[in-house]
Amino acid sequence: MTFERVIGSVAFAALLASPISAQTLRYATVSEPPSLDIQMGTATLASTIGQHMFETLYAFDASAKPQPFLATGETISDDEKTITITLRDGVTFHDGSAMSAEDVVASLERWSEFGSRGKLLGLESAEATGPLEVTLTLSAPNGAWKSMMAYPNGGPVIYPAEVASAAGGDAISPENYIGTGPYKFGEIRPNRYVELVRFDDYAKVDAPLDGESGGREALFEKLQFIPVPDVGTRMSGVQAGDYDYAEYISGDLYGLVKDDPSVQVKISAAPIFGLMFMNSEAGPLKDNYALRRAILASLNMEQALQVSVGEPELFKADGAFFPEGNVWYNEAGTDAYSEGDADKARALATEAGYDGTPIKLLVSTNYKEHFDQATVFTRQLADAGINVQMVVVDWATLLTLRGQPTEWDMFMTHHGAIPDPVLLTVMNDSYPGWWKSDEKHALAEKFTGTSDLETREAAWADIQSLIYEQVPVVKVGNVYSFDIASPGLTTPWDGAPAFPHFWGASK
Amino acid sequence: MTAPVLSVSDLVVSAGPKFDIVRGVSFDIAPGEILGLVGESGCGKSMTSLAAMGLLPSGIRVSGGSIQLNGTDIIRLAPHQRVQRGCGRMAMVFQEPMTSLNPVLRIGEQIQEAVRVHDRAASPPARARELLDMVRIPDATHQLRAYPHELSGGMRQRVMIAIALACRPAVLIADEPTTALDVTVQRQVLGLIRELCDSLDMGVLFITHDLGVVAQLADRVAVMYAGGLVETGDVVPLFAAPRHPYTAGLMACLPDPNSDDPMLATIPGSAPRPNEIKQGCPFAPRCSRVDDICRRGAVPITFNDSGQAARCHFPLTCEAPE
Amino acid sequence: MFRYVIRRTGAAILTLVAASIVIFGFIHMIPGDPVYVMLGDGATPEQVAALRTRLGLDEPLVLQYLIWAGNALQGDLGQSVFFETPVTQVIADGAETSILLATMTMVWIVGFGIPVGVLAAIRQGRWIDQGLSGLAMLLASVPTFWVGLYLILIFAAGLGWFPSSGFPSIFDEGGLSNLRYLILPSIALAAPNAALILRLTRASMLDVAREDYVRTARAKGIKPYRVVTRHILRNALLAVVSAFGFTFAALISEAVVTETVFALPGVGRTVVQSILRRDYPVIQGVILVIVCLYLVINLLVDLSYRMLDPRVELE
Amino acid sequence: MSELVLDIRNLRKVYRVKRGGQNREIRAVDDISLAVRPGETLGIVGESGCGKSSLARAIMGLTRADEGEVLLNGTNLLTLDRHALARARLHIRMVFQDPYASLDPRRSVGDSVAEAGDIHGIFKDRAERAQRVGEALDRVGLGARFADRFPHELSGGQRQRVGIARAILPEPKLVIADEPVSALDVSIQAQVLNLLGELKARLGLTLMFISHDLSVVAKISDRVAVLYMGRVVEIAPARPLFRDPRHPYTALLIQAIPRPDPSTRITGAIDPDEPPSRFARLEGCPFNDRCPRRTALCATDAPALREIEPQRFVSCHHA
Amino acid sequence: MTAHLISLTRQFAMRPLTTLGAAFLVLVVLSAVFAPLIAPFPPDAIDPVNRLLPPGGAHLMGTDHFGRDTFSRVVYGARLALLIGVGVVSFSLASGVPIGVLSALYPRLGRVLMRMVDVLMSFPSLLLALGLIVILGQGVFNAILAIGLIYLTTTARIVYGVALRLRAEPYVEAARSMGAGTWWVVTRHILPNMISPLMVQASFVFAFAQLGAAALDFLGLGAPPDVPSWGNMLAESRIYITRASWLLLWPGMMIVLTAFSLNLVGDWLRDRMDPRFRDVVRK
Repeated sequence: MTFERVIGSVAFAALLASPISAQTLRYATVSEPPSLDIQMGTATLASTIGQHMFETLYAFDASAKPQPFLATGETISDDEKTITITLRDGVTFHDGSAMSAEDVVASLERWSEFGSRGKLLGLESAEATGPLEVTLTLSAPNGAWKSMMAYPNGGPVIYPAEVASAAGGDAISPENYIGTGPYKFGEIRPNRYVELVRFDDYAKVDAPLDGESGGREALFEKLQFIPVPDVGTRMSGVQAGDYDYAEYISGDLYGLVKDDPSVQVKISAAPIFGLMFMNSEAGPLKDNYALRRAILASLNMEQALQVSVGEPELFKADGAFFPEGNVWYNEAGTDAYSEGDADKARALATEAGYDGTPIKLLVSTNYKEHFDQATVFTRQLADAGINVQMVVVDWATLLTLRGQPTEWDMFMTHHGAIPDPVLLTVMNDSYPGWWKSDEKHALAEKFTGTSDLETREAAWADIQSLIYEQVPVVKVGNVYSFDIASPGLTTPWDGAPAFPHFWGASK
Repeated sequence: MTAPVLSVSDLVVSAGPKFDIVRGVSFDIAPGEILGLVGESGCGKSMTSLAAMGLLPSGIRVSGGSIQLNGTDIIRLAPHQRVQRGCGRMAMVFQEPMTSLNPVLRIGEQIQEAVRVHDRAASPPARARELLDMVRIPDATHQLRAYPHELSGGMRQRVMIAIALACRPAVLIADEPTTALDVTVQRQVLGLIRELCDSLDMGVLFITHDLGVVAQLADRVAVMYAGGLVETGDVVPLFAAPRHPYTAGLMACLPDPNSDDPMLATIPGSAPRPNEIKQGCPFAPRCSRVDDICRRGAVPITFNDSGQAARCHFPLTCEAPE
Repeated sequence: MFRYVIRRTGAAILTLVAASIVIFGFIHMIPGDPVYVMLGDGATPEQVAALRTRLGLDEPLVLQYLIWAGNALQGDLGQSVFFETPVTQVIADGAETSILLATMTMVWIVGFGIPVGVLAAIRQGRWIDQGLSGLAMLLASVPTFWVGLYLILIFAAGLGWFPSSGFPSIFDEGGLSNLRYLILPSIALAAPNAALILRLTRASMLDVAREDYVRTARAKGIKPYRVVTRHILRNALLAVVSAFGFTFAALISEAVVTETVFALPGVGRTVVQSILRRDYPVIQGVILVIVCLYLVINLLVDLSYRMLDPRVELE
Repeated sequence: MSELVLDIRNLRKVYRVKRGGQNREIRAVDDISLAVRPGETLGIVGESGCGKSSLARAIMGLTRADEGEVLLNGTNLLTLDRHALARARLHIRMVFQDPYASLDPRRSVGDSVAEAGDIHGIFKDRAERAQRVGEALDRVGLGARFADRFPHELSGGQRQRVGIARAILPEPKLVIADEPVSALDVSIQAQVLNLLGELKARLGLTLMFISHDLSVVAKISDRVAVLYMGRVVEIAPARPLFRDPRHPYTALLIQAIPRPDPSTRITGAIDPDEPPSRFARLEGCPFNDRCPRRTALCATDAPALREIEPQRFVSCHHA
Repeated sequence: MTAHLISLTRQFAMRPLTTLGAAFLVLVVLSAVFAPLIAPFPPDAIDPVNRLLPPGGAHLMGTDHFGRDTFSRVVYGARLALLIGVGVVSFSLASGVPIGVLSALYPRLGRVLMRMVDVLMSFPSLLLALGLIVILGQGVFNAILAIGLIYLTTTARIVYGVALRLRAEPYVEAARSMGAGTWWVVTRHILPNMISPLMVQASFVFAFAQLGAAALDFLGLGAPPDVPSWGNMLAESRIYITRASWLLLWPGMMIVLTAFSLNLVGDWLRDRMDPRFRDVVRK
């Protein structure tokens, strides 16, 4: 027997010998998940996995509108500072105990005290005003409160009161991953997988599934989230049937999979977008808005997106911070977006008194898109006579360095889809870049001071214009990442949500 | 005269085209006879012996002549092929007792291995003990379990001889077997070889650079210079009256503590390397009796009455009248 | 023998202590802060400070080292900052993959490198030797990840004979058939090392073949095959065995890359990931364990060498 | 009595090795006292491991002696500081055994010959250096033209001549020749021995000649010291020693020399009788095991070296 | 001299593969030196429209995902390969030789130094390099240091072995018997006689430095990714392996061929070398 035939038959026999269970969903993740304590961290992967275990009082429906979920409804006082929420009856935690108002109060208190997103709510107090009734008091009206309550990323998921109060500001450890979701925690094996198993006593909402809201149903016995950092490997793994679902497939691979019958392509419904922050605290860009506009004018986002993403279906050079169709979408200020005009930029730079001082652009290699975009920008800026030096570091170092104002002038990052502009990082004064001009503060006050949607929309449009005027950050463009799934996998959604969820999914 | 067990004639060994290391060497060895092959380093004596054993290193080969063991031509046969063809009764002892035994195998294993190859009838352990007794190693049973590094040089050389005897050799080739040993030990090993030669009636080709050893051990002597034999003869007449100037020169070089002359006789210059040998007599450049004829053409062999052969145009005549 | 083991073990422990100081010192020189990485984008300085205190990163370095070393002696390598599980568990989780990978790789190395090296040596100078030696040198000149990528391209993506990546435990579904996941990675990993062993085997075979005692063996009239197996190979393997410690170190290094390419849940990838995540305790623990293992393997290699070679006295 | 060139007093060099878990001693040089007079050749002879090379190395300071004195013209070399010792080495030179390995393959003959002078800066200028090197090479019969050659271009005999030229260039008080001819062929050996004899006569060289070959030593030496297991067993003028050895070991040694004389044939085997292990015997005569004349006394008391007649010293109870 | 040249030529003729290897190395050096003349495009010229073009046409080896000309980048990559090689070799020799020589000359110091070398050697080499990079930060110079440190240990070991042997050489003994000091022995005898083993070691270090640098680049911790190095090209192109596999082919081939050629030349040097040192230099 020839060598090839031996190898071939061994491999074939081996393949036959390993049926992959139809009861397990194998999800190839881009990396190892950090802590799944959703309240504390904003890591995407933690939300993707955690949302199957932990649930929020509200949940977005298919049209991105918050709907009651663990709650059944609420009443709001006239001054918009007091909110009374009634809870759904019969919800049980994975440890068998019933969810009560105390659990909700403890969870919300922890979230608002320690959670990075929770602080933005401005919760003054939460009280159990009945076995299934919670009353929240806000320090100021917050128009975004319900969205914030529904947003699973760094959001107010409900833990048992003991767990929430015992953990305080620390991350909850895996043995205390107790939630109300359709799946409960199984085990974490580092570098191998995180496993969730079906929660048989799940209290399903008695309504059809609608986006994230409605009746969630666990059709798989287990969910396994398997870290597969190499994108090629994630893709070939799905093609070979090793995984049912793989997230974050590189844009450049789109051409290979879009017509491949062995995979289904799930383009993201929620674009992420690249951001290049400018340093408002120190350095040559500190308050030189003119120079910043010169930089903006030299950038051609089409090129950057083409290089970093590749497939035209997967990106859109759009200056608006929210995608078209979203309530927050507007075009204010976006004329200045992606001009790619080297001459204009050069003129602006001269006008701004730019003397050729090197501008340090901090970028990490861990995200290929950041690096690709930075490379293109560097080249475009050089064409406009603006001297940019790339400082290439790994992501961990970048996170450290960007906290030190003297170490950088610009840095590359990206931003995920969010339900409300208040969650934009650039809106946070303490986020590296430290944009806190008076104009910003004035507009921000207008924006958060009311829950009237129209007023808030208008204020947001002004903020967006201000961003294009003071350029604290440059938006690169919308990137529609795509995931792939095995052909047999059916999901209740077409476009992949920001945090793909698998209740109601089967294969 | 008995028939020779080993007969080498016109042996030529080459390391390449026009690069002869051994140039037409001929000699016979009779059973029970020790032939001393003597010469300085690089004269080709070791290559002659390796050619006879079929152990020439790669790149060096026999390019002419014949080697016959009991009348069978064994030229170009490696030892194991000789065993297969039933003409393997020839063995060799090498110069370096320190490196010639496999360091990771016990003495007994190494001897038994040789026994198994040659002597299927014998019980290897018994035969191994017998062989050790033959080479007079005391406490044979214990020594069989020893590793080579646990033995002294003299003992190792005895083990080497025991291994050689395993094939009940008709001819034993000993290539400078005592050069690495101290004189007192050398004497013992030489005595052993003499005794075994006599008792087993083997022919021995004893290779050495030491004229003293040859004089005391060999029955006949062959003197080699620059790849060829210059003189052969029985040991007594040869030492009494060497005929070739080189042989005579060598003898004169030996320091004689009993002589009063503070100076030693010398042979000027040094031996040519194989690739430097020119036409004519290779010793001509160093010879005190050289004449034009020596630098041209082949040199004839001449014999005297006692059968002493010399390859010289002007052999030394005996002082005694002919 | 016993004294020798004691002495060598003592030396190994000294090395280990020195190495542990190096490991500890190095890692604390690394810029970048695990706390930031852990807490993510929106961390506040208070959170950072709190976490740092909790991890003991505020203590003086010497104290931190002593605590760490003391705990390590008791088998406690600390908590992974990232996974929030004991480091020992993180290592144990990667151990299965890495051990199986190393074992399979060694099988290729020994099964391919030594016989082929022997073949090349006994055919020294012939075309087969020149071909094999050339091939060996070529393999030794190829980056493992490059081989890995092309193996994936050809045998996984192209022919589909083997899975491209990952490795489910053999204790999970699929059982031993899961070993097929390791075939390509182990081949990629074995290639350069097998090439080195091949060259080493060939070279030491040729060296030994020049030894006087091999000539003695031939003079005995032993068949060439027996001369090779009994006299040459056995002595030549001594040199090869002593190279296994070195091979092991090379394996670990290259496993780091190989496990990354093939997305294997092994210790090597854990290290790389942990370096990127600044997960100090995991880096420290893994490297300490690797160094320990290296020292133990070297000790075993030395001991077996000494047992195979009677010339060396065990004292 | 003329002043001694070299006076070795109670020199001792012990190597300690671990064997089987025990510390064992090898007494390489065991309480040796020897003197070399100006212009004489002192031969040192003995079998391998008898300590003759250790003795040379200890005198040269290549290994550190454990005890004793090495007086060169009255100065104890063993107590000199580094610089003084370095300079003293100009006066005491060595010829090595292996003519192939003792010349640096990357240095020309001239550089090798001049090396001692270069080290100590004894040449005023390049011209003097070239002249001195030329002279030295002339003296050993090579000629100044060899100065530019490299060792690989020379034959063994020529290299050993270079070795000798190197030793005599600084005009030393003493030359120690450690087995200078044992690696050479007989015909070349005679040339080198003659050269040494010639230099001795012409330059008044004082020589310590070390060899395992008693016939060579006896030929070239004025006096001979026989070493056994790190001790001197007999010292005597060469000819008397050779003709009439008084120590049984010397007799054994002389008897074992293969003579180019077919009348003294080897006729049969002798049972093995080898030098004992090099580990020190703690008591008795070191030759006790092999000695044909041994008595009970020999097993317990080590004999001292005593003068049994003028100029003849023997360390044997029964001499 | 001519005779030397002729014999050299003959030796090369005997080993055609080595000759090819040497020729390839000359080619690499030439491309490094004359990169601007050879490369048809600047190595960093971006042309997103013409990205991922297959080989052919204006782009001999195709283009990468930035639309940069792969051939030009391969040519410029030779510069970094050379820089890394020369840097690592210099560093490892400059540090390994003194350590090895000193250890051999002063056994007491040697025990300490060699123990330290042992400690370094007990770390898997790539992890050691990774660790250093993470401490020192990313950059060509730091990559050289990190890889150089790995080969410092092997070089020190080899130098130690060679120096030990040389120290015991009779001619060194002879010099010491003349009162030569350590400095004299080292500069006149030990170092000159160490040249050939060092050359062999240097060629192997040069070869393995290529592989080490490629591995670092591949893990994203080698030369900054904007530098056109072969390893970076591999790292960048790796996700296009199924779509544009030629992108991995060219730089990969360059790394393999460079390392292979260096190994061939090193082998040839070693075979020419004094056999006494062969087993020291062979690892």
